[in-house]
Amino acid sequence: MPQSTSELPLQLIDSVVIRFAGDSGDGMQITGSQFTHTAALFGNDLATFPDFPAEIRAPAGTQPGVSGFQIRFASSDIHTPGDAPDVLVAMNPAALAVNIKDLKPGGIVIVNTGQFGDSDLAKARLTSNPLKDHSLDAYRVIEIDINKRVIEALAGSTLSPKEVQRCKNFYTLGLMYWLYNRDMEPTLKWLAEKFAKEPAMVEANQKALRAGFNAGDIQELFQGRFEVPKCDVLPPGTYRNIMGNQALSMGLVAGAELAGLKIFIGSYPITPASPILESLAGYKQFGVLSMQAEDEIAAVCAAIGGSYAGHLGVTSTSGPGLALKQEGIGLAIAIELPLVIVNVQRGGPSTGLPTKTEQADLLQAIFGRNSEAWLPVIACATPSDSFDCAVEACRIAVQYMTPVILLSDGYIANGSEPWRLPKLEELKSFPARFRTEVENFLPYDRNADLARPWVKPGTVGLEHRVGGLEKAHLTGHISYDAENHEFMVNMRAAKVMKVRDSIPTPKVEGPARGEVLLLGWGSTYGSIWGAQEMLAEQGIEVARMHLRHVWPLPHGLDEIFARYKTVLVPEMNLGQLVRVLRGEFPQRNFVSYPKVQGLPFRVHELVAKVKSLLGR
Amino acid sequence: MPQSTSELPLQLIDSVVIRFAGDSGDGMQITGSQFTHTAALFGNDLATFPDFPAEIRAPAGTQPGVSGFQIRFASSDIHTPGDAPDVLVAMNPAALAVNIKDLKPGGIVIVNTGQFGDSDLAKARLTSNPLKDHSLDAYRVIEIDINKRVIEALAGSTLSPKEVQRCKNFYTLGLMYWLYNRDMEPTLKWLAEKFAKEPAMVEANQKALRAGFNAGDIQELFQGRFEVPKCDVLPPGTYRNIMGNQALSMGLVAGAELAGLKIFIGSYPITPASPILESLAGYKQFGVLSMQAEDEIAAVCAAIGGSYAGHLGVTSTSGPGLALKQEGIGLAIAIELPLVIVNVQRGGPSTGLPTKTEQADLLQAIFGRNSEAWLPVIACATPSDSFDCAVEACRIAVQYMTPVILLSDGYIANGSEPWRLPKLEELKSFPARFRTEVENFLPYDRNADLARPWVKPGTVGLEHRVGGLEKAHLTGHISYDAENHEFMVNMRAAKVMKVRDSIPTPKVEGPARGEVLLLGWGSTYGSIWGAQEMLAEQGIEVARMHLRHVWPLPHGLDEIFARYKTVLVPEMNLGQLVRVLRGEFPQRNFVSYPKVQGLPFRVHELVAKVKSLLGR
Amino acid sequence: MPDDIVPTTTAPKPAPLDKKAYKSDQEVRWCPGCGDYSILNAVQQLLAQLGVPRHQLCFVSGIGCSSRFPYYMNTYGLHSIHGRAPAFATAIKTANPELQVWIATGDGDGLSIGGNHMLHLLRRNIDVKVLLFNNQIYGLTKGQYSPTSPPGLKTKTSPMGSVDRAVDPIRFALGCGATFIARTIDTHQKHMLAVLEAAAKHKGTAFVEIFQNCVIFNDGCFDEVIERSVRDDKTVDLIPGKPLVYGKQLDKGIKIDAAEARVVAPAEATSWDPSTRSAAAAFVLSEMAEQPGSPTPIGIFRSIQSPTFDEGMNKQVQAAVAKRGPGKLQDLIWSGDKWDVK
Amino acid sequence: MPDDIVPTTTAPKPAPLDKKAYKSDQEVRWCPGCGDYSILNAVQQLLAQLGVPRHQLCFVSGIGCSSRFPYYMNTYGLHSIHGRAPAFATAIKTANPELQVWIATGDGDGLSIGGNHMLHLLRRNIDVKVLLFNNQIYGLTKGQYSPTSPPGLKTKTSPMGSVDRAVDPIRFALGCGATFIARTIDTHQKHMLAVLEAAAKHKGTAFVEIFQNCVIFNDGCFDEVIERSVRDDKTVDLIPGKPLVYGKQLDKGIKIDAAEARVVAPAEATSWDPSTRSAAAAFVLSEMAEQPGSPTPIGIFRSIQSPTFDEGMNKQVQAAVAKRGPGKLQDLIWSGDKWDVK
Ligand SMILES: Cc1ncc(C[n+]2csc(CCOP(=O)(O)OP(=O)(O)O)c2C)c(N)n1
Ligand SMILES: Cc1ncc(C[n+]2csc(CCOP(=O)(O)OP(=O)(O)O)c2C)c(N)n1
Ligand code: SF4
Ligand code: SF4
Ligand SMILES: [Mg+2]
Ligand SMILES: [Mg+2]
Repeated sequence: MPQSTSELPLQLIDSVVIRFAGDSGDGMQITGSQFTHTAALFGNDLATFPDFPAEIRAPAGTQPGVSGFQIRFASSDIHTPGDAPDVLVAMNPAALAVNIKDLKPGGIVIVNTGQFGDSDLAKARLTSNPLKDHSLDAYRVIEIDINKRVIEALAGSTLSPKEVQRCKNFYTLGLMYWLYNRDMEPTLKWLAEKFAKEPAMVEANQKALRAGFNAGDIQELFQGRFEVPKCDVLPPGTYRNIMGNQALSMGLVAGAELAGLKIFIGSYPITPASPILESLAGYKQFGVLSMQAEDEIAAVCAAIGGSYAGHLGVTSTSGPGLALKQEGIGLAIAIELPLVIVNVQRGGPSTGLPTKTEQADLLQAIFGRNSEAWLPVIACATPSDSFDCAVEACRIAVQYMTPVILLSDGYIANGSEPWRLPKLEELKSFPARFRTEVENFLPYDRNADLARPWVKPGTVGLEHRVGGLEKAHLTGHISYDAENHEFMVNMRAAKVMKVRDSIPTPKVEGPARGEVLLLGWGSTYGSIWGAQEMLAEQGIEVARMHLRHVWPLPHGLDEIFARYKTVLVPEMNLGQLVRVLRGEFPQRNFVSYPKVQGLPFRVHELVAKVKSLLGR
Repeated sequence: MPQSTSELPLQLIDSVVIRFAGDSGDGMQITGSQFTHTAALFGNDLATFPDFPAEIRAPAGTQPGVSGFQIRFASSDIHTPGDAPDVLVAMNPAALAVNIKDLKPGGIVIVNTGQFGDSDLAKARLTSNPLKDHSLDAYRVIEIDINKRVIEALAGSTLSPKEVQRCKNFYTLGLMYWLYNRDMEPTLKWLAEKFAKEPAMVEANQKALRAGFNAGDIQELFQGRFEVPKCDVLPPGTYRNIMGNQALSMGLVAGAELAGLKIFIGSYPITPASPILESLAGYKQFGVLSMQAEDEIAAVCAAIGGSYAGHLGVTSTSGPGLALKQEGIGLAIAIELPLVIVNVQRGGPSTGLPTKTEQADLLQAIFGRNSEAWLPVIACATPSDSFDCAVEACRIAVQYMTPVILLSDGYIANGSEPWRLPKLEELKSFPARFRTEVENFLPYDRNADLARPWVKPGTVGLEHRVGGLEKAHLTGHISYDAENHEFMVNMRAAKVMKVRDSIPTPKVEGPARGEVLLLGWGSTYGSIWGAQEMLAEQGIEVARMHLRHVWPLPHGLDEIFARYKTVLVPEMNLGQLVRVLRGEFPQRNFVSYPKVQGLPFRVHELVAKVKSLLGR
Repeated sequence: MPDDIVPTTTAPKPAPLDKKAYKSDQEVRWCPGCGDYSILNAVQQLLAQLGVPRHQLCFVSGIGCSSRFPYYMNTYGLHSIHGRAPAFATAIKTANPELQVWIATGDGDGLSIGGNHMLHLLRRNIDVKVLLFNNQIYGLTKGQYSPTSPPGLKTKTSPMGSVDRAVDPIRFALGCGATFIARTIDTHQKHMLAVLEAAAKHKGTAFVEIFQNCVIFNDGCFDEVIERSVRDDKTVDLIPGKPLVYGKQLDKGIKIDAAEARVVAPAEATSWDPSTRSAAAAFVLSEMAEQPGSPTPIGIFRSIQSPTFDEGMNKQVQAAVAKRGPGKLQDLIWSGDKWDVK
Repeated sequence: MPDDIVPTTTAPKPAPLDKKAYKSDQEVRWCPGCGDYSILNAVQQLLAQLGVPRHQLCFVSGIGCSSRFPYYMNTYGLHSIHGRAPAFATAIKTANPELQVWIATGDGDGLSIGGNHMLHLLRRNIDVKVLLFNNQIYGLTKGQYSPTSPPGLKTKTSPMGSVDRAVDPIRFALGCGATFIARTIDTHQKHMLAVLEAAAKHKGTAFVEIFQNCVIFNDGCFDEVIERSVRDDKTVDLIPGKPLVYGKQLDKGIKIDAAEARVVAPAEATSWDPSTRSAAAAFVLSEMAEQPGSPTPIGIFRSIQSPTFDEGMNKQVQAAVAKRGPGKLQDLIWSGDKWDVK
C-alpha cells in the first residue's frame, strides 16, 4: 500500500539490508523493530539481527555505546539478515565509525550531521571528520541534520527539548519508509497504543515520523525509491513475525499443553535469556507458575521440585548460569524426572560478551556434569524453529523422564523472522501419564522407552523416596552394590540413547553424495543454507544437513557422512560438534570451520571456505 | 624381625592379599592401616584398598554397613592391592556375605563365630548360616569366637564390656601378625601414643593384640605360618608408606615452596577430598592460609582471590563440588591467574556412591564450563605419584598463569603404597615472578609461554583492573570487539596448548609396535601394569603407556598410536578418554574398555579383555 | 488437545494411622546414640497425633546425616543435593499446595552451603516446616566445624581452633523476617512435640532449630545447657501467652525491657507474645544466652501471620484465569499481527 | 629452594593525592542520572580526604551496574562473577592484609545470588567495607524485581506484582551478627561521606546500605523518604553519641523503649549508641520505618569491635611458625616412619 505519490522512479528490487545504528539511548532497537513489523505485515520475508552493548545506556557518543539493528527484507525466501547492509543509518560519528566497514561498496549511508560537531567526533575518538576526510568516498552519503529537522517538525510541541530529540528515531524511520515506499499506518497505530497515556508523546512521534517521510519527497535527498515486493514463495499459510525467545516461550507453553501439564518455571534473570522468564510470567492464564529464584541453583532445583510435584519443570539461563545448574541437573538425571533446561548461549568465557552470540556451550551441555550423567540436547536453528524445538524438548523430557537441554543463542533469541503459524491439529500430543495403580508399584521400574513411572506426591499408596544416592534397579532403594551401579549407569545412558528411536534422520538437501557436506547445528542454519544457494549460483553443488538433535545423534548419520569426502562443520566455537562427531564416527572425515567473534557467520565466509576446501 | 619361636613351619611366599571386613564400628580401617604400617616398616612393597560405606556408623551387622580394608604386601614389585584376597577376616555374617565371593578359591577365611547368632544372621539378612550350610566348602574356614577371646584376655580390665569389645580388632590384628610372622612393636608403640591420655585403653588394646598373636601359637588354628620377605627390588632409596591424599597435600606444599609462594586454600569438605583441606590446615608453619569456605563456590572464588593477592590459590573437592566451581574457574581462565583445582573423583552421578571410586569427571574437567574455557588437566596414577602430580600442577599453574585441574580418585586418595622420598635437590624450582616494573606495563601482555604478568596488589604504580568481561589484548580494557574476541579466544587456547612444550612424551613400556597398546590415565596405572606382566607370563607381549597430562595431550602421541593396531583404553567410566583421543587423533584406532562399578579394575579383567581382543 | 490424560488422584479418605505407619521399611543408618533418632521419633509421633495422611506428606532434605531423614519416613520424600532443600520445597509446595511439606536440614546443609536458600525461603514465607538439626558440626563428612560451631573449636579443619564467628540460627531467621521461629532439644521429647506441633500448625515457613547431639564428632556440645540436671535452670521456655519463668522451682523470670532482657523474679516476668508486630523482643531474647547467668531460650520465638508465596503465586494464576479466561493454545499461537501467504 | 624470587614491593612512600587521582582512565558507562555516579564521587572524595595510597586499595565487585564500580577507580580492582565478591574479598584481605579492600555490590548481587556469601562475610567479620547499592531492582538485566523490591512491585518478571516479601538489608545484617551496619543515601553527599568515613575506619566488616536511584528501571523508588523536601522529616540520622532527633526543625525525637521505638519530643530522645553489647536497639530501629508516621533511620546502626577472620588466620600462621619453626620442605617430606632399600 504505497502511501506517497512521489514523482521519483520506483525501482523494484528483491532484497534490501538496512542497518540502523546510534547510541543505546537513540531508540535504534525500536526503530528496527517497527521497520520489521511493517515489512512483516506487508508480506516480505525477513530476518533481523539486533546488536547492542552490555550496558543499559553506555556513554553517549562513544564507540562502545553504539547499538545497532539490522534488517533484511525480501520478496524471495531468504535465510539470514544479510552479510553487508545496503543502507546504513548512522545517528552519530561513533555509529558511523563502528559500522561503516560492513557497508556494501557503493551502499547508501545516511548521516545525522546534527551530531557531527567537534565534541561528537571527540567522544567517538575520531581525529578527523569522516564527512570531510574522503573516507566515505566509496559510498553514497546522504547528510541530514536530523536534530534540527526534528526541532522544526515539532515546533510548538509541549515536550522539553530533550524529549523532542528523543523523537529523532521516528524521523529516521519515516525517511526509510519513504525510501522503501512503505505504509506508515502500522507504526502510527503502534505509537498511539504504546503512549496511550501520554498523548503529547504520540503526537510528537507521529509528527516526526511523517516529517521524515515527507523529507524524502521534498528534500530531494535521494535519486530514486525502491520497492521490495511481497514474498509469495513462502509456503502458504498464516504468518506472523516472531523473535526467537518469544517463539521458544510459546513453544514451552504449547509443549506443556500437549503433555497435559502445567509449567513450573524456576529461573534467574540473565542476558539474553531473561525474556523467556518474562514471557512465561505473563502466561499465568495457562496455569504457569513462574518463580524468579534467588540464583540459578535455586532456579533449577525449584524446576526439579516442580516436576517432582507433577508440573513440567522448566528453567532458562545462559552459559554461566548453566554451569551453576549442572549439579542440580545431575540430580534430575539420577531421580529421572522430566525437566527442560533452556540455555541461550552468549559469548564467553566467564561474563565474556554477554550481549553477543556464540555456540560454545555444546560440550558443557553434553558433558559438563560430574560422572556419567547423560541427557538429550537439542538446538534451535532459527527464531521460529525455537517453537518446534521447545515442543520437542518437552516431548522428550516427558516421554523419557529425563532432563533435556535446549540450546538457543543470542542471535536466534533476539533475531526475528516470519513464522508460519501451526494449526493445532498439526501438533501431536504426548500426554504425560501419572502412575496411580498401587499394585506392583516399583519406583525404578521402566517402560519400553526405559522411562520410570512418574508419581504425583499426594497419590494414595504410592509413597516412596527418591534421591541422589545410587538407586537399586526397580526398588529404588539406596544401593552401593557394584553390579547394580554399573547396570544403572548403563541403563541411564541407554535411556538417553533410546531417544534416537523417536527422532528422524535429518534430511540432506542437495547432492546425495559428493565432495562436501555442509553440516550445521543451531543458528548456523540460515548462513549454511544461504551459502549453499550462493555456491549453486556459482555452479558449485554442495549438500547440507542440519542437526536439531545434537545428543544423542540421530540414527543413520554414519551412512550419510560416508557419502561425502568431507563433512565441513561451521561453528561459532572452536570446533565442539566436530569433537562429538569424531567420538561417534571415528572413520569419517570432519573438517571444522570455527568462528568466535560474537557474530554469526556471513554467507560469504562460508562460500569462501568451501571454495578453498575444493581448491577453487 | 620375627618375634615368635613357634614350632610351626614358616613358608616363604612372594605376595599375600588380606582383606579385613567388619562393621563400620569395628575398626577395620585401623586394623588395616596398622598391618600396612608394619609391612611398610618391614620393607615389603605394598598396596592398599580401603572400602567403606557412606554412613558414619551404618547399622551394625547389616550388609550395607560393612567396612573393608584390603592390603597386599610382597617381596616383589607389585602394582595393585590384588584381585582376590588370600585371606578374608570376617567379623560378622554381613562381612562374610559381602566379601566371600572375592576370596581366592582355597583361600583362608577367618570368622568371628561370636557374632554368628540368629539375630546376627538376621541383621545380615541371611536365611541360612554359612558356617553350616556348606557354602564355604571351597575355602579353609578358621572359626574363632573373638568376642569371647577378648573378654577372656581382658578379664579384670577396668573397661566397660562395650569398650572391651572394641578391642576385637587388635586381637584380629595380633592373629594376622602371628600368621605372617610380623613384629608387634610398631603397633604397640602406636597404641601407646594414640591413647596416651587413656592408659587403660593402651593396656587393653595391647593385651588384645598379644592375645591374638599368642592364639596363633597356642590354639593350633593354622597348619603353618607364612613369611613374605622384604622387597629388595624397589629402586634404592628411603621409603615411607603414603596415602594418596597425604602425598597430594605434601605435593601442594612442595609446589608452592618451589614457586616461592605461600598457599591459600579455599575449600569445602566433601568425601573423599576432605583430608586435603584437613592436611593443609595443619601446615600453617608453611604459611598456608586455609579457609573452610561456606560452599564450593566461595571456596574456588576465595582461592582465586588468594592468587589475585599473590598467594598460590588452591581448592580441593570431588565431582559435585567441581560442577559448582566451574563458573568460578571460568573467571580464573578469563583473568589468567594461577590456580590449582584438585578433584578427587567419586562414583556418580549426583551424590552417587560417595565413598567409591570412579574416573568419570574427565570430560567435566576438560569441557565442563561455559564457552571456550580451556585449561590443563593432569591426573595422578598412584598414591605416591600424587606428590609429583601436585608439584606439576603448581608448576603449570604458575608458569602459564592458568588454572589447572588435578584429578585424583577415591582409590588413589585412600589407598597407600611405599613412596621413595625425593631429595630436595631432585625437585626443580619454578620461581613465580611478580611484576614490579612500572614502565611499559600492560596487564595482558604476554611472555614466551604466552603468560601474562602477575602483579601483587599493593605494588606501587601497577594499579589496574581485571574481570570477566572480554579483555582487549595487551591493555586488558573491556572490549566487545569481534576480532579482539576471536584473537583472545584463540590466544587462551594456544596458551593451554603451549603447555605441551614443557612436558615429555610418555614412555612406552613393552614392544615399540604391535597388536595392542594398553593406554591408561589416572588410577588404572597399577592394574594395567599388572595386566601387562601377567600377559607376558602367559607369553603375550603387549605395550603400555600412561598419560599424566590428559589435557593438553603431550606431543608425539600420534606417531606412537600409529604403531599399534589397537589402542585399548580401560577406564572407570563409559569411555571418556577415548572421546578425547578420537577428537585429537581421528585416524587412530581406539577401543574403550569401560568399567563403572565404583571399584578399580582387576588385573584378571584386563588380561581377559586383551586376550579376547587378540582372539586368544 | 490431549484429553486422555490420567487424572490426579482425587481427595482420598485416609485410614487413621498410628506412629508405626510413618516408619519406612528402610534400616535407619545413623550411629547408635545419635540425637537424630529422637527427632525422627517425635516427628512420627506428632504426625500420628495430628493424623496427617501419609500421602499428603512430603519430606525434603539436602545432604548430611540429618538429611537422610526422608528415607525413614513412609511418606513422599526427596533427598536432594547439599544445601538446596528450600528451593525444591518451595516449588513442591507451590505446585502442589495440598501437600504438607517438611524440610530436614543440618547446620552445615542449612546455614553453610544452604544459607542463601534459607534466607529466601524465610523471607518468601513458603508454607513449609523446617527442622534444622544443629549439632554444631559436619557429621557426614566426619567432623569439620560448621557455621554454628563456637569459635575456637578444634576440629579436623581447625586444628588450632576455628576463627569463624558463629551464626546464631534464631537471630539469622529473625533477620530474614521469618514468620515462625522456635528452638527445641533432641533429648526433650515433650518439648519437641509441643514445638513441632505449633510449627506444623503454622501457616508459612516454620523454622525450628533443634539442638542435636552428634555422639561421634561433637558429643555433648550442648550439655552445659541441656543436660537433664541443669536444663531447667539453663533454659527458659518461650510459651506464647505464658510468663517467661524458668528454673527447677520456676523461681526465676525474664523481663524484657528497654531493648534488653534481664533475669527477674517470676512475678515480674514478661508475658510472652511471639506475635507482636515487632520482632525486637524475640531478637533480644535470642541474644540473651550470651549474657553470663542468663538462660538459653527455647520454644517459640516468633509466630505471626503473613501472606505465603505459594498461595500468592497460585492466586495470581487464578486471577489471570479469571481475568483472561483459561489460556488457549490457539489464541497464544495465533496472537499478534498476522498476514497470509497463499 | 628457589631464592631468586622477585621480592614484593616494600612499603612505599605515596605522594599525597587529590580526588582526581582515584579516577581511572575508563569512560564511566552508567546511564546519565544514575545514582551510582554520586557514590563513585563520594568514595573518590573520601579516599582523597583520608589519603589512602592508590596501590593499597582494592575494589572487588560482582556483576550488575553497580559492580562496574572497580573499573572506574584508579586502584587495584577485580570485577568478578555474580554474587561472589565477598568470597574473593575475604581471601584478598586475608592473603594481603595491608590492602584496604572495598566491595561494591547491588541488591541483587549482594542479597539475591550472593546472600550466602554476604552472611558469611558478615559473621566472619572480614576487615572489608561493603557498599550495597540498593536500587530495589535488577538494573543491568533491564528491570526485574530484586529481593529488596517491595511486594506488589510490577516489573518484567512480576507483571501482576511481586509476591515475594522483601528482605531488609539492615535487619539481615543484624541477624548475621555484623559488626558495623549503616545506611545512607546517594543524593545526600554529606551524609554519605560521613558514613563512608566511619565505615572506612571500622576494623571488621563495615556494611553500608546505600539508597540508590535507578533512573531507568525504578526511578524515584525512594523519593517518599529521600526527596529533598521531605528528607529531614522522613529520615532520622543515627549518629553515635547523639540523641535521635530529626525533622527540619529537629523537633522530633525517637525513644527506644521496651523493645519498641516510638516518636517523642527531642528532649526525651534516646542518645544513640551503636556499640552496645546487644544489637536489639538497632534491630528495633531497623523495624521502625514500617510503622506509619515513623522516620527511616539512616546513619550508623551498629559499630562494635570483634576479632576479624583475616587477622585470626594470620595469627594462627604466626603462632604455628613460632611454635614449630618455619616449615621446612625437607622435614615435611622426610617425616613419618621410613625404611631404606639399598
Ligand atoms: C555439593 C556438596 N558439597 C559437599 C558435600 C559433602 N557434604 C555432605 S554432608 C556435608 C555437611 C553435613 O553437615 P550438616 O549439614 O551439619 O549435617 P550433619 O551431617 O551434621 O547432620 C557436606 C559438607 C556434598 N555432599 N555436596
Ligand atoms: C551467574 C549469573 N547469573 C545472572 C547474571 C545476570 N545478571 C547480571 S547483573 C544481575 C543483577 C543485577 O542487579 P543488582 O545486583 O541489583 O545490580 P544493579 O544492576 O541493580 O546495580 C543479573 C541477574 C550473571 N551475570 N551471572
Ligand atoms: S556422625 Fe553424628 S550426626 Fe551423624 S549419624 Fe553419627 S552421631 Fe549422628
Ligand atoms: S540501569 Fe539503572 S542502575 Fe543501571 S546504570 Fe542505568 S540508571 Fe544506573
Ligand atoms: Mg551438622
Ligand atoms: Mg539493583
